[in-house]
Amino acid sequence: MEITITTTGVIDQIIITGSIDALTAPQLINTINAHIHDGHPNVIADFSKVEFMSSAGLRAILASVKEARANGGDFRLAAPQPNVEKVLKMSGFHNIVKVFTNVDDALASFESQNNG
Amino acid sequence: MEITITTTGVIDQIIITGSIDALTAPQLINTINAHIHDGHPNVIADFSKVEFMSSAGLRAILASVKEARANGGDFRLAAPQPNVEKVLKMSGFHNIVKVFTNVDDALASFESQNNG
Amino acid sequence: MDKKPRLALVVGAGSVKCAAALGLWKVLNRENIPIDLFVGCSGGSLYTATMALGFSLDECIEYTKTLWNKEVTAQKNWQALLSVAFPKLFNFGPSFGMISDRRMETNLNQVFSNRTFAEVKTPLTIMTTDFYTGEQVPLNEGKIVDAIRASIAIPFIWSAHKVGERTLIDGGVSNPMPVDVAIKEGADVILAMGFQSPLPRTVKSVSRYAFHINSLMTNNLYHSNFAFHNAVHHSEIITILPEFEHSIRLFDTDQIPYVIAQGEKAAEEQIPYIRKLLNIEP
Amino acid sequence: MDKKPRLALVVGAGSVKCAAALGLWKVLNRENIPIDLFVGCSGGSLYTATMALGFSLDECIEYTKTLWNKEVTAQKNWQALLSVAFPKLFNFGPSFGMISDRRMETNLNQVFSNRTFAEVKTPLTIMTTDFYTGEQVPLNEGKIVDAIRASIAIPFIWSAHKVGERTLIDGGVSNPMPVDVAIKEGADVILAMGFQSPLPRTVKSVSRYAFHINSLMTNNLYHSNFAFHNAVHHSEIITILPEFEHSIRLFDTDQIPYVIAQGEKAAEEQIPYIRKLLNIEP
Repeated sequence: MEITITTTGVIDQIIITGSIDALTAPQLINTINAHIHDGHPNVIADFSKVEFMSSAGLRAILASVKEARANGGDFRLAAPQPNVEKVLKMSGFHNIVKVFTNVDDALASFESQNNG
Repeated sequence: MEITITTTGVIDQIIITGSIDALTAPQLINTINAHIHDGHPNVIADFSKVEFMSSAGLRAILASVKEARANGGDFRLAAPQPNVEKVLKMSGFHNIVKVFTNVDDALASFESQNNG
Repeated sequence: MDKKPRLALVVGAGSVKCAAALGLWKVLNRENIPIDLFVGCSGGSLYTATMALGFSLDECIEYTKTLWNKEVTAQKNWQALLSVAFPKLFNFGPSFGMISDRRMETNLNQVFSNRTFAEVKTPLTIMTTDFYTGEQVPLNEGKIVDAIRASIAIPFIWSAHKVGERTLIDGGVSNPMPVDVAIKEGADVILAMGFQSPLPRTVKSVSRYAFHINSLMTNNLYHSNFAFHNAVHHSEIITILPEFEHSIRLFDTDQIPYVIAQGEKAAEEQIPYIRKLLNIEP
Repeated sequence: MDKKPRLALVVGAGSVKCAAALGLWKVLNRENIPIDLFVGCSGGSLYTATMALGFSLDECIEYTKTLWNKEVTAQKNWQALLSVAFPKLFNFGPSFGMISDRRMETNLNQVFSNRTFAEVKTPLTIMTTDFYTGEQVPLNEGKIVDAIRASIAIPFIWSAHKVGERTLIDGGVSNPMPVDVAIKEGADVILAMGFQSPLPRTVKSVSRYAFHINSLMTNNLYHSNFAFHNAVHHSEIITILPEFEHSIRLFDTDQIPYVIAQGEKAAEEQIPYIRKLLNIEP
């Protein structure tokens, strides 16, 4: 798994590449939480390059979602592949996290909120 | 909320007094997790003096349960009062955590496991 | 937390018992605690809708008498009942429901007329269920009456309701106390009022057996969803669970004043902790 | 983690589809991956019981033919059917079930005779539900046949079963894929095989309507419980979800060889990741 963080203004984009599972989850939590604590609680995770997501991977994402919200921001997902989308649905993630079909829609959701 | 930790051999007892809620949860997580990381993954939490337990309190306990198990041990509850017992049942805690009516039974559960 | 905590009120399924939300509303008004977001399901959709539209407490109580009274449940749906015996002749389908919805729809229109979700004073989401897939379908746009009519379409009792392309039923079939909507929408402190289905002591006919199994599953889904919501929220969920000395059933509309009083009582108990969380001086 | 990870296998409700567990079992045997703990629910209880007792793969497949075949479902329960029409005369009660359980019980006794949970080679828990309260009742002591008989007591189909003081039914009513038992018992890596109820495209009679609503709720409970288990576990849950090209219904016992093959296929896909987690060299 690789993590690339792009900071552009208020909303940051995190591109995750590879598998999010029990073996990579600790690295994901540490990297993202450090970034959120660094004063960046509004995050979009670009999932287009995530190939596999396990139960431990879901929990790692959930930990980041909670951290972002506890710091007054939100953590939103964009562009999951069909197999990952299926896992997100089965585990109830769609009901508690905002998931968008692409990064632009995720960006727009933050912007309309700030203007509203 | 007050936390007293008694280390007696392999199993440690944690006595919690007062309310476990959003205001006291961070202290609880920090204290218990530090203790688990210190090489004490087998813990019994004596709940007889817990007066109130909120949703944030439950999540603090859950964090300790996960930490204990991830470190090869277990976190078990003993002697919850009826109002706390009701909260534990409603939130599915009884199905994932071992809860005993008194501390002796909780101790015995660890001992039979070590002998077995 | 840097920002002021966002407060949500979720009122779950529970038919007549949902009127307890008005008791809670009374206490919140008195304490001057404003709600940032409403979520309602089934019976709870009626009360959250009137609150979100900014009606006063007295208006809300008054409208309850219009919306939910003996007349609503008085007229049987004869076509549906006949369709049980002669499914082909009387067109058995998702429109099945033993009670006629005509009076219910008249009453809903009287209170909400053509108001849409765009007209609410405070954001509102109403939970419904897709009749074919069972998935939860939260509604927050279009006509409010449509969302409520779908959300209260209790299986066997009222027919499914079509909204756009989807055939919708009771939100309680998928999500009896939709705390997750408040979580997803960014609420911090969530007040959740929910109810269990009453269980009989004996089960003496096949229709009671069917209702019993249904109640067991609704209660289990309620608990299971709550367990999930509780585990994944980042802040506090405060459950307000009114207690009733006797069981309040689907059509006990004459019990509403008692139900409201019990809601008020249950809310009072939580006020000190809510104040603390919101940093409100007593 | 210091200790070797403890591996659990959970096989959820799904009647005939649960035979897919034997396909998974075949793959685990071939890969020499031992299970530390079995949990079964409803149809899944049959297969986890034979595995936990240490029967060989061939014996398990052979016993399946004895346990679950056309004969099991051939005989209607006339007293129950009459009790629908004449509840008082024919004693309507928790013993209601449309299919006679005589053959089923004979077959269960043939395979398990008087074996108790104390005789298993690997710990086993079987999930059931209290008929009156709807609470989950996990069983891990007493006679194995009693636990299985209760766990497969699908509402409407088979009568409830009394074990000690409790009247028990299908574990699927409270906990269709009981991953939580494995969590509570200290499993680290959990293999979970579960199934959804098939949903019809049309609902053309009141009995189909009742079954449809029941299936929606079972599926929603399955998802909701899974979401909770997933959020609270400390290690990994690996779901093994066999796919079937056509829908496999309650009494499609002739489909069992195909079902086993699909279970094998679904298990193969997860083997590389399971090896990695357990530190097993390929």
